[in-house]
Amino acid sequence: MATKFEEMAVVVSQKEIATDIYDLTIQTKDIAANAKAGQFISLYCNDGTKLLPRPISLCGIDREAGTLRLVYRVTGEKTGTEQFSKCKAGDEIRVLGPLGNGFELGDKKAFLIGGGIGIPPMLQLAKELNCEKTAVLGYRNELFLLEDFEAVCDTMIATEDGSAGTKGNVIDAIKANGAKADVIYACGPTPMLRALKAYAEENDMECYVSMEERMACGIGACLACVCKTKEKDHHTNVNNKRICKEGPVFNAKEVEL
Amino acid sequence: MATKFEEMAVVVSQKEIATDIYDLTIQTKDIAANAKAGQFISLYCNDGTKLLPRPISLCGIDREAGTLRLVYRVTGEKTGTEQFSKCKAGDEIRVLGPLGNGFELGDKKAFLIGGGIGIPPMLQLAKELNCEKTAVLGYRNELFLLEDFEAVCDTMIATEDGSAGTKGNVIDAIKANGAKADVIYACGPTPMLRALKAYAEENDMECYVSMEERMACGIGACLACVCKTKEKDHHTNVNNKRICKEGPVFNAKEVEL
Amino acid sequence: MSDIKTSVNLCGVELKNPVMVASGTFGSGEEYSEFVDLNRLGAVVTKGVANIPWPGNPTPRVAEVYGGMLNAVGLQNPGIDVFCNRDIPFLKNYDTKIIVNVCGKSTSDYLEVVERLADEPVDMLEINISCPNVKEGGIAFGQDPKLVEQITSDIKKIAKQPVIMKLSPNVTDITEMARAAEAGGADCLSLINTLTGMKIDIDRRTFVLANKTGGMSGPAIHPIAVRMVYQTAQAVKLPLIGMGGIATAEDAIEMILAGATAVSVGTANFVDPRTTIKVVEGIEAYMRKYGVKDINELVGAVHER
Amino acid sequence: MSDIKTSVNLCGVELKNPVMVASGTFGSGEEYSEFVDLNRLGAVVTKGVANIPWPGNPTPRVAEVYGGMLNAVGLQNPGIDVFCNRDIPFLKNYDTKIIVNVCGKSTSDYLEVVERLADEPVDMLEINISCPNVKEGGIAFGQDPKLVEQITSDIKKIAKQPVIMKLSPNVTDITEMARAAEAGGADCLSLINTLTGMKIDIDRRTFVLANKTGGMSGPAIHPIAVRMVYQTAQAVKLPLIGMGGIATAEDAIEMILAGATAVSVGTANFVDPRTTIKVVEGIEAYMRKYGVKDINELVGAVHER
Repeated sequence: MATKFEEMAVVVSQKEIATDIYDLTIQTKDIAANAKAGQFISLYCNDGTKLLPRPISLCGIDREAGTLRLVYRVTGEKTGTEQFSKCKAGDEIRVLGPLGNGFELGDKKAFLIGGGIGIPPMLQLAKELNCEKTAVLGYRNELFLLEDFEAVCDTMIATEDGSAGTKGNVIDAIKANGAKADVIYACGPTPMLRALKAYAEENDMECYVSMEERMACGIGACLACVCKTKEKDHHTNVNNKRICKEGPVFNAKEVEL
Repeated sequence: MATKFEEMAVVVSQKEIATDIYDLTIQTKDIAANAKAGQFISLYCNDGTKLLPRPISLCGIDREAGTLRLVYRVTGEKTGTEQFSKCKAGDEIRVLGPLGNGFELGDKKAFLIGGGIGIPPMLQLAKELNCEKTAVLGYRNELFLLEDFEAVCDTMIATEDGSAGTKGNVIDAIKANGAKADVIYACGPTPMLRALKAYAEENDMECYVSMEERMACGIGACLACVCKTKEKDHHTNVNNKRICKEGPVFNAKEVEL
Repeated sequence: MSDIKTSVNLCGVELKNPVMVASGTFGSGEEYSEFVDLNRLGAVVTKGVANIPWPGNPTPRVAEVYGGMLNAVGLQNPGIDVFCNRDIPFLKNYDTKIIVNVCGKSTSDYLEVVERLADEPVDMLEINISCPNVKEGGIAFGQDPKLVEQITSDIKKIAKQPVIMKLSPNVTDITEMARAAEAGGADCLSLINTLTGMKIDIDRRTFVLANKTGGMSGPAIHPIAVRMVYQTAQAVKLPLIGMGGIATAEDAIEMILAGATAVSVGTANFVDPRTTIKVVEGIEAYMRKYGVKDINELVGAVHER
Repeated sequence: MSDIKTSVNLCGVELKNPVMVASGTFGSGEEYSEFVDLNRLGAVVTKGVANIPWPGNPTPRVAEVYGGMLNAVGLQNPGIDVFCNRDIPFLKNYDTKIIVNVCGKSTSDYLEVVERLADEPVDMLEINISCPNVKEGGIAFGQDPKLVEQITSDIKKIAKQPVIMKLSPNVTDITEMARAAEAGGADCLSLINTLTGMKIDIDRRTFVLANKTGGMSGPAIHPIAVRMVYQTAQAVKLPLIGMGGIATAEDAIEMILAGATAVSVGTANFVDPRTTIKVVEGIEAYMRKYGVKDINELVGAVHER
């Protein structure tokens, strides 16, 4: 049973929604229908000098329309992400997916926590989770996707400069709002995930984190994107789980951060 | 005094005029105004895997409009020329030129001889030569540019399969037509140029040939595209003239073919 | 397909076609089996396996470079026991040859693996004496002709399957290493392993790879690989498996013309998981285009201009 | 420009900035002077010059490869007499340093050129002991540490200008060659020369280059060059000129962080004749962006993650 598909996806629409943050919708043949929240896809450049695929998380999945929404950051000039950002409706992008495990949907009262470019994958999760849930979004200063979250769940935000919401980070926002939950789902920079892991332990919460690492194959063969795990991994039996295969979502207790 | 220009040229029009033969017109800023028949320009690919420029001879020069006409062959799949062939009106191509020496215009009765993809540069020469002149065009089987030549000079053709004109090569066509001239200008495959050099010597004619070789810089610095010459060359003093700089047009007597 | 013969014989092992995969780029085939019918490959070369599990290097383990990539995975592997119990049975489900890549930090490590494989249903062994990413063993063996000959002959004494020695390109003269392996009794050579490279993040002013250096692979290194295969083909009588930047059938044919009897697709698997099949089909198309009845006519068939 | 210091000192020679050109890619500057203000370059390194004119190799002399090129020009040059009478006076019209690349087929060839240059107004000599495209001399010297040390010390005995030894990457251990040149008294090292590669035309089944092999250059080899510059910077105290695939300011900065005091732009000149100026400007922009007051702060400044 094939669960991953390599396709030429077609750009439906794209716009810049914040500085260097792009909102791209692509039409897929099979990927969207088979995708779940927390998974990612690999996008290939059309440029033979940049060979490795770029993993980008799924911000939205429309299984009926067969479309995927990707919200990603352009990481610099002459980068693959810059190349994607220039695509217009009708352009083709070669993609591979869906990849990774995605989030397991539970029914406990949940915080959906995103930091920076870790915010987008929490949106699809917010849509799919059928439980009490609050999105906690951490920005540097410029907001994006806020209305999308507000349409589907309670939302609180933190900004580094205090220009909106709580000044500080996502934990500051939770504390400032006196919010409580039983489980955390999170995606964002490693220092944030590390802090959330500690916060969850202190507060006796479950915590699931979506991790990142430089990848090559994206399907578990090359062993580039491993993370250190408490348990022996299935593949190599050496406490190294593959982020692209066993991840990107891990129980925070299981991984070194 | 700068005589060469690096520019982003803009495609005015392009069409396929015979199998794998493309007719491209580009708008230049300074190149066309400074170009002469027999010169060439370097075209750069937009693909970082193909770094070296492709030298393409000038089929037409409109100095007032600032446009150049390039008629070239696509040499295969995934080649630079294939990339150029996909350009549409409005697309940009980075170019460098005009390069090389070009033809010296004389007033003697002339044969303008082109073989295969060596035919295009003879067209601009035919337009500029103010003398008695006959174009002699050698094709495999499929004709192209014939009407363009017929509009500016007497024209005779040879085809390898005899499907049009004289069956055979350009010298066969000259003989079949009993034609005579005092000077030959020629561009085409090396065996053709070699035969014309011998033919010119036998018939006591002047003969100027436009040569080809793999190039890198296109401006005379890298010494890749040399040909063996009778005289010591100016640059290295070793009987090696640079096709991109002292050529591509040489008196046939001066070069080994 | 019956009009052309694509099968090649590597020291007694008949491959249905010359296309295999480069060790470390294809796992043991399972992950790629979703995209590639493994039955269509000449052979699957497994990721390197040692006597015991190796955890590999810290991350980041890969970096993209112009036309290629660097890796410093460090031969993470589950050890020979898990490998024999899980990976070999998986591959036995397919009609393809199994070549096990063997790594070690000492001669006895290698010998332990080779011995353990003696009664396993695998077709050939490829000995990795050229991994640039592990401090002990690996590259140290592959850059000294005396050590190459010694370890080859030690392995040949106990190996039950034909032995392929995998050569490093990070040497002054690859033919010296090739002749040493031949003198040690190697049955076949594979080349090239990766070239040692480095990438620096100029914004952070740090090495991109945790290991500082990594092995460079991909189309960028193809011309170096072709040159080394050609030189080696002139220097030894052994059959060669050519690899290094093969991404298309054209690249594979170039390698075969240079003297390789078989070829491995490596990094290109990451770029397009179906590359191997495209190479298989492209070689067939080339043979038909030029009326080549038997692929063996092409091996080493490059000639002077 | 006065807010940042871009000048570097290479064994006593002060360059206004670290950007020079790689020998053989820029002639003696005349052809490129139509596109580049030579006054803006740290130095011009000339195409190699021998004691007598060399005709070079048969054509084709160049081939394009993925992300790079192969060349086998074979050091065509007019000999030292024409060079001194024509090329040096041309370059003296500009406010840039002149580095003369010296080639030879025997030690006495090199010495003859070095001696002839003693009273010429040139700033440094770069000794090419690493050209892969000439059968005698060149590479033969550059792959043996004893020969490297010997020829370096022979040249140093008579050279009136600082001597740069240009190293070949086609070796097992570049630091061994670097230490040999240092032991021989070299003032500076430049690296890397080209990597030997090959391209085969699969339609004609012939070598693309008349010389069969050629030296590979271009962005494809950059990670290998960065690695070798880094290793060499750890191994010797001499200043280094880094080259190999530099096409952008980012590439140049990477090389400087790896340990190069100056950098050379080579093949990229063919791709964009104004590359050198773009690199000069890009380095300045980087320094301003990160508040680097003096480029020397960046030399070898790469650090652990």
